Amino acid sequence: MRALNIYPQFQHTDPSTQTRKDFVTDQDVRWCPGCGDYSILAQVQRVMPTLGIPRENYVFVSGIGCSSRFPYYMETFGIHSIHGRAPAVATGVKAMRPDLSVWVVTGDGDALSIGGNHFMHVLRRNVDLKLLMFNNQIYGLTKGQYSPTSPVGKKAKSTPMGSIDYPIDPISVALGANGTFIARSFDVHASHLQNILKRAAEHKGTAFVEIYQNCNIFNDGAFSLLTEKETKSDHVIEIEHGKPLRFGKNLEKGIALDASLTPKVVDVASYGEDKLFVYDETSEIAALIVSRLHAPEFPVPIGVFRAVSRPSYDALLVDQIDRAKKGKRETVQELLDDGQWTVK
Amino acid sequence: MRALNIYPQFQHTDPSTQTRKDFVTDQDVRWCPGCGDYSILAQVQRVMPTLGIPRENYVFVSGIGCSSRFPYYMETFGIHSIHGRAPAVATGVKAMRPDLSVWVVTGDGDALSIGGNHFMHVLRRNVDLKLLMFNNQIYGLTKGQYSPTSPVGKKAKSTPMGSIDYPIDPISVALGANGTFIARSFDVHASHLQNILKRAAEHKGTAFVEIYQNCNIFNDGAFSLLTEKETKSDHVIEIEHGKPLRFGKNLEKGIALDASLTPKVVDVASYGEDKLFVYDETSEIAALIVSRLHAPEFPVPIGVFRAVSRPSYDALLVDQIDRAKKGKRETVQELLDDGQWTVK
Amino acid sequence: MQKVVETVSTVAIRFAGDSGDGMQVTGSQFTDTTALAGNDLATFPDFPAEIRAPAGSLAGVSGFQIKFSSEAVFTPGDAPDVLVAMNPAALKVNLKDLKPGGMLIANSEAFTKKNIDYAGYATNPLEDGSLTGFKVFKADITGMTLKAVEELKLNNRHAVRCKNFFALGIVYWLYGREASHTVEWIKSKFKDPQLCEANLRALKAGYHFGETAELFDRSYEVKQAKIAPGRYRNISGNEALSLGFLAAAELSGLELFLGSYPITPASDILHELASHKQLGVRTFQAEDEIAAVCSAIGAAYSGALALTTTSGPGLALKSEGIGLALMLELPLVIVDVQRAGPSTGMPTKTEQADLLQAMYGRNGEAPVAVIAAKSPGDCFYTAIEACRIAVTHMMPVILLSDGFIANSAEPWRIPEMASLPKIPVKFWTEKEGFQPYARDENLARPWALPGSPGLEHRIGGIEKEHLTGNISYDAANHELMSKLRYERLQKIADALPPTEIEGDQAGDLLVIGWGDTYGPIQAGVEAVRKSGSKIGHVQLRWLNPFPNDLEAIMKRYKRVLVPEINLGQLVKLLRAKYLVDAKSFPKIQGQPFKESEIVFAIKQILEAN
Amino acid sequence: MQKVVETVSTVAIRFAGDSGDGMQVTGSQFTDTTALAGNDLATFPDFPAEIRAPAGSLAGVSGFQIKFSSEAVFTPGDAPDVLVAMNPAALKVNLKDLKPGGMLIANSEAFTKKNIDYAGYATNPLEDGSLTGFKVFKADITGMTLKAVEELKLNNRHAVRCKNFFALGIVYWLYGREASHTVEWIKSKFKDPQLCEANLRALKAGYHFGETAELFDRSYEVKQAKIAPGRYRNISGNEALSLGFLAAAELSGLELFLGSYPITPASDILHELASHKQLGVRTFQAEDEIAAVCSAIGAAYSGALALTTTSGPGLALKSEGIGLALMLELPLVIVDVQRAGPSTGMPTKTEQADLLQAMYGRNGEAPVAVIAAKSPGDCFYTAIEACRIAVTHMMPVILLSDGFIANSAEPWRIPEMASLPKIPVKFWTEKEGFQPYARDENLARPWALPGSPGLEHRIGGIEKEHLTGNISYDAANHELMSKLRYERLQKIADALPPTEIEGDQAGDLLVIGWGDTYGPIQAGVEAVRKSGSKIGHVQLRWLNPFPNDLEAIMKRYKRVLVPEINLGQLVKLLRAKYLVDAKSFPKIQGQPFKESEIVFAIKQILEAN
Ligand SMILES: Cc1ncc(C[n+]2csc(CCOP(=O)(O)OP(=O)(O)O)c2C)c(N)n1
Ligand SMILES: Cc1ncc(C[n+]2csc(CCOP(=O)(O)OP(=O)(O)O)c2C)c(N)n1
Ligand code: SF4
Ligand code: SF4
Ligand SMILES: [Mg+2]
Ligand SMILES: [Mg+2]
Repeated sequence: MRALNIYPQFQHTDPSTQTRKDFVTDQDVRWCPGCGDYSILAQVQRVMPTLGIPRENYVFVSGIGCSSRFPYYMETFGIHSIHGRAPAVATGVKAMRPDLSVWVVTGDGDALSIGGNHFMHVLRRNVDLKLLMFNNQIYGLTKGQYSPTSPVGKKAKSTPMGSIDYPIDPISVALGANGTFIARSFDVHASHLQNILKRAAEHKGTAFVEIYQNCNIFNDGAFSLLTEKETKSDHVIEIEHGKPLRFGKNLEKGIALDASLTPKVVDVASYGEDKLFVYDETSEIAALIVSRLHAPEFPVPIGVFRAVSRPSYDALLVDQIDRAKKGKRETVQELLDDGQWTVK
Repeated sequence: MRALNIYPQFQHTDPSTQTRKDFVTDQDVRWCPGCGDYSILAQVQRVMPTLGIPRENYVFVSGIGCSSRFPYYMETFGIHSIHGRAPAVATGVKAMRPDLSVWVVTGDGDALSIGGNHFMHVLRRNVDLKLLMFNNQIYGLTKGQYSPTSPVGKKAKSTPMGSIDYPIDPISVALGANGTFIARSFDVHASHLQNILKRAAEHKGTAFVEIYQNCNIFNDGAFSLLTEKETKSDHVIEIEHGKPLRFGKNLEKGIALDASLTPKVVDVASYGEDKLFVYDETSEIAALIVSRLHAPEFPVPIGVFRAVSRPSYDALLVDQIDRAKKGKRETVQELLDDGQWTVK
Repeated sequence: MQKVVETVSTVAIRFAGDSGDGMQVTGSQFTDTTALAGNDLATFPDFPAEIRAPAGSLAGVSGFQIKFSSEAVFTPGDAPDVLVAMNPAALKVNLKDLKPGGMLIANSEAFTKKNIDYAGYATNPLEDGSLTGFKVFKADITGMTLKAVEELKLNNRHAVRCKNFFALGIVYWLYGREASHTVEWIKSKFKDPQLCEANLRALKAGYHFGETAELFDRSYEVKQAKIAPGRYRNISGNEALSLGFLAAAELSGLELFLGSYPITPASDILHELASHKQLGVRTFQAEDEIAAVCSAIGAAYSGALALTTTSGPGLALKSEGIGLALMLELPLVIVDVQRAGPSTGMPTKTEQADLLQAMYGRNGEAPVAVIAAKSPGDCFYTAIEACRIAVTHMMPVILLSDGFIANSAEPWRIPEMASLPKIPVKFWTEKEGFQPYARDENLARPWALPGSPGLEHRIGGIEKEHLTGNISYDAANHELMSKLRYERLQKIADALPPTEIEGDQAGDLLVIGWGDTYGPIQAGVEAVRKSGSKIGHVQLRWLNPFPNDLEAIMKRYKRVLVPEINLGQLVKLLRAKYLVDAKSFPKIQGQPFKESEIVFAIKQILEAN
Repeated sequence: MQKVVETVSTVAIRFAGDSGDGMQVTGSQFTDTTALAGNDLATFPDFPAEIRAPAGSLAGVSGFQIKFSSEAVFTPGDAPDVLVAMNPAALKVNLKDLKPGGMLIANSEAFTKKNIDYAGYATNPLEDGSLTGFKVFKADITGMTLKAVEELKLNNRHAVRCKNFFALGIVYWLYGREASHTVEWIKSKFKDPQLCEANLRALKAGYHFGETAELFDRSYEVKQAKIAPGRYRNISGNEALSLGFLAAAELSGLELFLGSYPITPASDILHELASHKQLGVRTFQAEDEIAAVCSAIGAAYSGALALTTTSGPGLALKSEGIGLALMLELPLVIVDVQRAGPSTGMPTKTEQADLLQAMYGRNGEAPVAVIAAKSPGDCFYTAIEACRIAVTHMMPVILLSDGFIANSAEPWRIPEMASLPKIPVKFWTEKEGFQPYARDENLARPWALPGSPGLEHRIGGIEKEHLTGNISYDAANHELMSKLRYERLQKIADALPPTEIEGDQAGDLLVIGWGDTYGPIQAGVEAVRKSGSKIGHVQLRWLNPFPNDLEAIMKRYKRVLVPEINLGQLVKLLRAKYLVDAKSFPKIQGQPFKESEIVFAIKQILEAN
């Protein structure tokens, strides 16, 4: 049948020899000084060498935006594609080459405005790729228009009287699309972000990580409530599988559900720890409930909202091909010959 | 300021004089004999005259697909636009003309495949329009490829070995996008559909109605479990605000939540009616839980999943304009004169 | 009664009926059988726009025309000699095309009051004397079919459905065709033994009816054509494209990837390729055309023979993605099976009005290769050629087909895979000397796959520095890269074989066509050449770049004529590039050219001054 | 020391520094003041691609050039006479353009080892003798600024930021400019009184430094230009487009709707129009370009003066939507502020390479009107003209601007709204005789708004029957409608005024340009005409349709030259249509033409026999 095998075989890099430096390119990083993207880049470059994957087997695909410049700074394979389409490009990469570790880097505008449809479809198909969305609640590269995640009332270049568009919650959308791995972290929370990146990397299927990122030029301080020392412990809650939902400086506060399943903030001591809502990352309902917690009324959840297993698109595709190859064994010539007659 | 008012003023039709016949066009209906679209058309034509809106104030906007031929059969204003874009076209109509009653008719492919992004954005913006999605779980017009709502394993023209794409649940996506009115009905359930259409019409904001529709040519019987006399009462549950979730021939079965909030089917008599899940269409959590009920394990819910109020995009837009007009009163000439100097 | 057998050289038959009447099956069965009988032939299926229009409506009429001959056949024929009309609507829609004095076989039972009204006739045309110009044969096809299958006790719907085979049987008898191919086909197609038997009986009954009834006093014989010996099959354009891509994959050793979104009339390529997973083909039905082209870009980057298929509105949506592929300099074949536009247009009708979109439908100076297939069978070779150029030049190639080529079938000589030239592909593997935008003799950059140690690199849609591929906003570099992107096309032209000219190699008129106008132009040119004019015919496969010898060829003729199924697109390109006063002969009716129209145009231009 | 005041007629100055250095503000302040002083002028801002590139990097250099004169000014100048370089990177990037013998004012303190290295210099260019060809003035601008604002005890970052006003102060002194406009501007701009005071002090200190320091032995005077009396302002292309659309709304009585998605360099139009809700403007920032154009279509259907604004990649995405607008025959203005392509290209650089996309970037035969603005101020009138055609001809109009026009500013005579012709719009209101696709003398169909009793009708992207607008697959109807869609364009041409020719009305050479090449062509043509050649210059506003008189005009000249910032697009259209041997003079470097380049091209073609 297929006579040739023209695809090259390589002796791969030993992943255990890789260090952070191996993932740094020679290109000047061109983000604004102080941009949250720097920290994210640093964490990704720290995590990549630890995953047991040879450097050459990584592909970073991005769209357009400040965040989407990311691939240029990663000494891996990379495609800086067009606005909003990175998930589609990455799907093609992964469908062809399930052996590669494919990472999509995108922004809130790239992923949820122009790219919202691809975002939804990649999640529902569960293509095995890692999707990092840098959410700065603004269009950075085009100099400061509001984005789909900007809050109502946001005054930006295109909304001098304040935005009237109710924002999209990326986690809710990802749950609505039945994503199998959904998480959130921060640019500046280095250790947390690293952990989440590792969990994402281990997940088989689309792993979506929303990363709150400060754009210090056009939307400075959008997350300061969540990152400033004085306020963060009262406004951020780390969700962890199997643990009750607690937060506050001394974890003195918790989340519980009332009779109508509405979450409420309670005082742990008086309410009783055993009555707190215990997180289960495999429960869709739990994820749905927690995804609806928004500041300032509630603490903002970070961590893994959902992690369940479902066959990935690429695995199912390979499986169909393998089965087909075992089944009918037509060659191209046989297909050509179909319905033939001979003229003498 | 604005000197001219060139927009015509009309004496509007008295809505109380309108009948179903007034909404029927002279065009031959070109759906396949037996198509579920006929019934939907009939219900819409029955409901329209009852809404107190003059016929000329209706605009039906559609994309492309069998379903999207709908406007040609409605004696109202109408745009048969391009594939997937009807919500965007309709947003333009409504943004300009909040006085009109704008209806979008779309299919599962039109709304959720190519048009998924506009679908999501119109819902989150809550533009005041009614979005009827005929879900036949297939591409009808292009002769039978699987659609985003087709189940895994669906054998269709483009999936001879069965689909490997995990389907999209339209209600879940709509909830993820924070839609304010979300409902489901059937082509053949005339009275139910009429009621839902009326509720949708009354809603201020985007009213999304998923209508299961039989494509008897390319996907015949996709919903037969839900529509056949013998099976339907065991496989369909009508959700109603304030009422416990019950179904079965004699409403002998119910839905309750277990400790981990997972829904289960219970026998009402033995379980106790008071322990059933009582539906609250204003509760997002209730909608989220019920939206995840799928056949055959659970009965399929129909009715209004969610109805909450949030200012609509068009209302907010008009409000900003009104406020701006009250504020600074520059004319175009004044804007032109800005920064002027005089050369003599 | 012993009936006469008259020998004729060429016949065109049109089968017309309701879309539920199975006219496409009837037509293709007649085609297969006719091909087996050794005639040359060409076909034209003409579908209604609706999936299932109401029975008996004008909108629901489906037609299939075939011309077959003992001579060479170039087109499905202008005016059919025979019209088989299964109901009044079919008659109404098609009668205007029937040749004066032509034969009309009408299913008389379908001419009920209701159907006659529905078709917009005031009176029954079979009775009111309006058909006097034709040889009318009224046959109660439905009734006789029902009788033929009576014993099988089918329900009425199923029984009536057999009537197309009855009609086919009549025509088989009329043209002395062997029914055996169709018998085999029916047996393999109808799993239900009752239905199978019913259709067989209807076929036989129709044949028998022709033979015995007094209706026909003669039958016809069309002798074998002189056809090159070899193995043949029928093939439609969409089948041939699909097979061509499979062949290109085998010839190159690459894995095939198709990212596509369904659209008429291109969907069949997706369907066909999806059914060949055993050959390793990966098909991805994307959420839209943009995702389709972008997934193919990702696959190309990863080492696939990457395709995306669509029609005009989809090509519009892919504009931005094609621009990206061009900047990335990745191999990608984009198939546009054109349909009548603009916008949604007439999706089931043919047109070749996307040429300028293919050339220019992208922002910036964004040249890509453009190639067109001229016939169903030619689609196979065009597909292979497009793939060859894409991978050896690292460039997107737009392949233009159209609704007519896509759906019509022709007998086609089967090529031997072993004798087709291989498509050499070499991936870059060496760390030493690797630069993502260094170029080979074709100005093609290296194809370096992810997974290749030491070849890590980034590419993107921003202007890139020559050689390194790094982002560059340098003025001179942008000019260099912009010009290189054009020179890359010239390299294709430099490697093309001499352009083939049919007819006269110099003289009064050169007719230049592209795509599906091939047959009609050939026929028209041959017809007029008989009267002594010196006419050459070039059917351009390559539209971007043009062949290097085209200018010299044009100069050998006094005039240049460019017939197109649009309002004049190729003609614009020729005039702009060569400053030659090429004349456009446009037709834009959702239909291919007729031979007579080409003859008219040629005569007109020859007679003008 | 009493310093000399030398009178000069024309000066070009370029301010260059880090993007954080405020060079754009400096440039526009100098522009405003120069305009107030009565000089003619033209400007060219040149931004870095990055939002904030690292301080001191080559990528982060931001420039602003202004040419001002007592004569007429057509371009911002080829080589500046004066370069103000705030750091080594700014020097590195810009020195190559400085006129031999030109004046270089360098902020010496910024020439630190680190910055010098970063800019890629081996040694300090201010010290190593490499600048001998220029008049070099080293001034410790940063240090002197810090000293000037010392008392205010600002933090260092804020204090350093005032240095651009110090530099401006120097240049104000050098050219004898009044600082009062800038003083007012600083007062209104800086709400913080400390910062306000600091900037004022820096400005004053700079001026004073020029006056007193021994560095400069003379200052310069540029006399007032002969400028038509009237009220003037500075205006950039994007401002002028925005104001033009507001004016068109007022002139027509229509409500303005803009559906847009941000993209460089078009976003400012969205920003500007969004800030005028008091005029009833509805701006909708859509989720993408497709939604943007589709929302505008919906708004047009509903009676808006509907716009959508974008740049090349966005126009690509709007292709399908524009095709729909064309089929619906609705008025719609699509603005493409072009940038360097293809694909993402160089977003902050200018180009005019979307013309063919505008013409042909849609499936099928899909003609739309195409119009181009030739200068910042001309954008105002072009916007009005586009709106007028859109609503009177019921058709989409693509308006082409570009990054250069969009961002550069020129002094512009303010029109009086009351004296601009109204745009007559008449909605159809009568039930009697209403047919959605009946046509008036312009072949425009009626604009019948939803809400009009008795006018209920449906429109769509499928081919429609003449007059009724019902779906039609009829062959003859499709041809009729396809041709009508072209004839509709011809109606525009028929109503155009005679084409304006600058320079000689007949003779050796006609230079045809479009868009932002206006200034350089004008300058180049004037320069060569002085040496006696007879040269005419036509800057085409209408690109589709071409003016009816264009062919006759071309015939009046021996040769035709078409300079374009692309690889030859208009020239293709002219050659194809008129079969005229128009020569292309392409430049594709992300930069506008220089006068000298046009002069070169003209001389070359005149000399080539
Ligand atoms: C087709 C297209 N439309 C618009 C743009 C302009 N554009 C570039 S990035 C961007 C949005 C960036 O926002 P986000 O995705 O949030 O990324 P950030 O810059 O904030 O990281 C836009 C609108 C483009 N490049 N291409
Ligand atoms: C841009 C574009 N792509 C593809 C198509 C082809 N197309 C028409 S309708 C359709 C899908 C129809 O499915 P659905 O929306 O479910 O509607 P249905 O016919 O089932 O009612 C497709 C793919 C098109 N018309 N335009
Ligand atoms: S504009 Fe904002 S997001 Fe972009 S690089 Fe600068 S700080 Fe970061
Ligand atoms: S194809 Fe299916 S959905 Fe379309 S009209 Fe026919 S039955 Fe209805
Ligand atoms: Mg962002
Ligand atoms: Mg469907």
